[in-house]
Amino acid sequence: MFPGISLFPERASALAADVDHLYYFITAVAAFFALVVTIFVIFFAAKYRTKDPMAVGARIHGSIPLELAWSIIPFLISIVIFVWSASVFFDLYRPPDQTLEIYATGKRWMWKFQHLGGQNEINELHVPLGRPVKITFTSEDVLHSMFFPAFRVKADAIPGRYSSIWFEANKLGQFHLFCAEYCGTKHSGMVGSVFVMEPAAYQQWLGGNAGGATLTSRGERLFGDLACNTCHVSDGRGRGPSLANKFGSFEELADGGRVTVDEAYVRESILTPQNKVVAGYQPLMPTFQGLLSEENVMALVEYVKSLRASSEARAEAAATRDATPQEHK
Amino acid sequence: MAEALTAHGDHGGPHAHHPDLQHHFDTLEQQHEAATLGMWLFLITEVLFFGGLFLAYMLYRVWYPVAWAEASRELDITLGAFNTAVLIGSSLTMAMGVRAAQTGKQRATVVWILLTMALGLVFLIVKYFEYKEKFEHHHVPGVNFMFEGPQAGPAQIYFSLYFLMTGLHATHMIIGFFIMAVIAWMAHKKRFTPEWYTPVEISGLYWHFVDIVWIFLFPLLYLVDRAGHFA
Amino acid sequence: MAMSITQPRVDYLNHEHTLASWLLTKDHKRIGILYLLVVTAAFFVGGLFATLLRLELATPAGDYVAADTYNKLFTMHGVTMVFFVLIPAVPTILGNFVLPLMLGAKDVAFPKINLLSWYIFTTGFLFTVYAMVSGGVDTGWTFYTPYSSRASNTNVMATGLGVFITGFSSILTGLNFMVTIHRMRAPGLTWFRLPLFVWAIYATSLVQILGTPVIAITVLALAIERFLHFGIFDAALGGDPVLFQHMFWFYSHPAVYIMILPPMGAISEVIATFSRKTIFGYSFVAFSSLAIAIFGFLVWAHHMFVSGISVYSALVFSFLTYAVAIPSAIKVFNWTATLYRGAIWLQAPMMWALAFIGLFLIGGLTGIFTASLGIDVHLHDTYFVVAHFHFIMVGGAIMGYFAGLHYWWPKITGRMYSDIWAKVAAIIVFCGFNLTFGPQFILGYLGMPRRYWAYPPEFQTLNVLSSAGASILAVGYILVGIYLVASLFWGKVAGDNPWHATGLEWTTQSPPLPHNFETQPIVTEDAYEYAVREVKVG
Amino acid sequence: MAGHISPKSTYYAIFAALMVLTAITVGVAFVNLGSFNFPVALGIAITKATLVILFFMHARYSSKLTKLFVGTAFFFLAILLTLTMTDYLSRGMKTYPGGAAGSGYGVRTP
Repeated sequence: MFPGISLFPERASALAADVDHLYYFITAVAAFFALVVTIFVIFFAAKYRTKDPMAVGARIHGSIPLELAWSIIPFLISIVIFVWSASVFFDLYRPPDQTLEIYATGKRWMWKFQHLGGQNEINELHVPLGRPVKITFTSEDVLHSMFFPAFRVKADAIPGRYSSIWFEANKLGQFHLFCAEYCGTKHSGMVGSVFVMEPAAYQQWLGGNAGGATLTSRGERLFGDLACNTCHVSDGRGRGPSLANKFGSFEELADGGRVTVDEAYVRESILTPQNKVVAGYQPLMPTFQGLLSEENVMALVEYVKSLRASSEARAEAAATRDATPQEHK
Repeated sequence: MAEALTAHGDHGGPHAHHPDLQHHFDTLEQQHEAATLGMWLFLITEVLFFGGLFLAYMLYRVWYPVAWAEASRELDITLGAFNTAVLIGSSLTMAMGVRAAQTGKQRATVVWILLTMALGLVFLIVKYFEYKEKFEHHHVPGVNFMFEGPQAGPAQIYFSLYFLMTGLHATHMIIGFFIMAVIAWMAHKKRFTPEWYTPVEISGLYWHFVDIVWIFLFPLLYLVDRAGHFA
Repeated sequence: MAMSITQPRVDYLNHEHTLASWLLTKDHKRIGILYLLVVTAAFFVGGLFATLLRLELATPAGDYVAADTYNKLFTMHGVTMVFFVLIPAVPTILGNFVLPLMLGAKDVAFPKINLLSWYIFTTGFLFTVYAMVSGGVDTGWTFYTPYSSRASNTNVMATGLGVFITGFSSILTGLNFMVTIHRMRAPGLTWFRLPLFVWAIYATSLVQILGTPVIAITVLALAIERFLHFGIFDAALGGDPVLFQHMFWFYSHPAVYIMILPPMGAISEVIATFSRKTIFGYSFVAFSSLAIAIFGFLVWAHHMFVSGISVYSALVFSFLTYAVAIPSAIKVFNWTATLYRGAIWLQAPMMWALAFIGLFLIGGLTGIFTASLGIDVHLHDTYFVVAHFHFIMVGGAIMGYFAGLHYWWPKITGRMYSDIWAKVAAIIVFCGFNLTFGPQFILGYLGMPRRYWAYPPEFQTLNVLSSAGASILAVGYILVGIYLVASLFWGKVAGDNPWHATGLEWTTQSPPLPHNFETQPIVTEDAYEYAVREVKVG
Repeated sequence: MAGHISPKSTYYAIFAALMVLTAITVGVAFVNLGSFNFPVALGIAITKATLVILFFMHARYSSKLTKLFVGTAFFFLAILLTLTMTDYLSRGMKTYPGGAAGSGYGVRTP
């Protein structure tokens, strides 16, 4: 209402409306109880006020039905709020299957975004309107937290693990990006903005900012440079399991457990391979901890994901490249 | 803790007929129950104090069973078992010491307490050798930690917990050792009577607690997967 | 105004005057006053930090203090207020003073340990003040790893040691009070005749005993990880930084119940006394204290909904958090019901108590927002959370502490403060408080993160309102200090029972005898029996 | 006024039992029970601890209040361990095939 004061945050994502409706409901419930108690307190204090210190109140010890009433009713209301909140929470943390993948790393006092096309951005993020976007990110040093108030989403960036948030922007414009977990001197400087653009303008932006190779090709080059393909042969005869068409499927582990092959498992298998060895294989793989920056690990993850796309095409492309002898490090 | 209870009731209230009854208590019975209750409450805090480390232990054992198996095999099981026997023995001598104080046998109390101190010392000496062996093998977490094989990271967590848990336990042993010395000295001075032996009982409770902590530490740290299931 | 003070009677204040009689006292009443001095000092130190914070936040740009200094300021504000004001305030000052009197006992169970607790507390406080003076600490009062163990180069170890030491003072006080309540009640004083303040202190002691050791081991593990590079929380070795948060919040959430339960007990006393009637639903209010203490240990991870815990465990903790909110709601409803058909005597303590109900109500209800999973994703680590816990801690705990202080001040000092000024101060603090933390709810939903040295310009207006409120709040607190100290010199003699209240502490003289009671009191009736017997005028 | 005085034989019997249990726990450790080694070792340790608490620490002959306190200690320790493990054991569980990150211990997923 007032030009200078914004009293309510902008609503720029599909889920923001759900969060706001839940917020209105809880505000209504809280306001109701606050008013009821305040009115009773003021009314009783005024009505039964006395100046005579020797006056004595009525002899009332309590009433079980009343106590039960104001225990059970608030609990039932709480259950309603809990269930509704849980459903909104699940929607916030459950990305649809087809999302635009973006990788990010938080490190002391900046966010670095990596688009699949190889574009890199610092503290700025360009996203298309109307498409679900999933950001998979981690931290390279201390805890951070990626927070988009306009999309009502937030998740901590924890070193050693991937976190992810997703949103579907439904409003054009520029919105805030904050770091919400205290991370030191310039914690308040680790901010930026997200630009929601028309899909056409977004494509045009992608074209204009094409960095070097796409993430997948960078991953493929790393896959070759680090001689991963000597063990991870695509037809499965190597010492390591074939990675073709592995992403998203279930993997049986040597110790009998089972795990979904997702970004987290691929990352963990690169950095600490001995923890979850695939059934039927020996823990021969050396650790790449400290040899690879988070960005390169993400490139490799993206490459492993791309193997899923068309394993046949990938296999024969790899075959042709193997045919032409290239010097492997 | 103990010194609060050993002091005399310095100024006798109107009804303080017994020298050991403190002014703000009505009967010796009330004072004894208050003291033991206070000690049990203190032991609750100790249970939760060690509980934090047991939480970390449980989590990382579930996350890194192979590392736990390999690292646990570095420990010398005979020394561990011997130490457990020593500590259970010291628990026995402590219980006998409390019993002697209850029945008013001053000399026997002193002997049993001294035996408990001796066994405690044996435990600490064995611990010293175990720690020395860890330093030699560079198994002490920190900058020059060395552990061959891929499990070096989680193994360092194992040894961090090993030193935290056994170090904390050893510190409690040392504190217990000095408390025993005070109790032995007081028993030698014939301070205790069948009506008033609370400090001995309190120290006994503390010592038994320290023994219980080791009863858990021994299997959790030394006996992880000796049968080679994981590694 | 100055009346001739005729006080020939011997009491715990005038029977000894040497410094040693204070520093080596074993009298629970004197130890309570010793705590009053240290906690009041800590309160003004913490308040000073708060003032500097609000001055910085009046402008969007970081132009009052440097970023590092700001980070140290909010950290030290948090550490000082949490560990040295909110946790000790009511139990160690009012509890120490009033608990033995309420039980009809001569002293607490372990007087020497009571004095030892005060020395441990003061040592911990001096240690933390040393850490502040010699460079401060900038990790936030939560000390989250890996920032605190790897990245911060400030006095994390010294502050951690100060907190570690002070923790033992809290443990020993809790232990002392529990044994006192179990073993040293007057004849006839059964559990259901105990004043509700004693129930609240008992529940608090339970939480102190069960929770404090866990933060002791957490701070110890952090110090060793930082000093010797052990690896428990180190992600590079495969450790989990979130494990620190689990261990920290296992204590720190029950700690907020340590902070709120004793003031709730004081409020139950004040409401019953100044409504001149027994509390509504005595056993429900008593058991709700215990329920809060026990359930309080099941909910800690609602501080961690977005910090990477699994989605399913977030469900469990969110549900349990709603369960723990119910006993607090029961208390508020019972206090309101107590006012019904009472004879409300609006003296100063009652004004503070009614202000407490108003503020704690809003604090409790905003807890429903932060407990809700869907909303907390947006609200976590924003100013909404800051406003919520200040409403509970400052609106609740500090207001409750002041209500209790105003209620028992005549018993502690034998003097009466100016009732007018006390009511004015209550109103100033109430208004200043709402102006300070009300706007922060709006800022929170707007998305302004916590611990920000500089913030986007569109948040400025609300922040200026908040800073203005903070100055009014400061005036209110200073006013309280002025007229209470003034009452020591010019206050009129209060008499033994100025409020004509029930309870054993009002049956003895004000200020009480060194050994509390001439003859051992025998209890023959329930706690707040105003309607039955005509109260003996002091 | 003195608390309960147990006969010497009780103490020696408990001591013997503890030594036997120690021997058992060491022996069982070398038998490959797969993932049951941990619970068995823990069970034996809990038995030994209970023996020490009941007989050496006289909990058995103490007031009901003391027994309540002992129970409280282990109850809240159990809360700390179990509720925290609900987080770590369910981190591996994905709410959906796509999967938010969470590298927890791989558990049989739906």
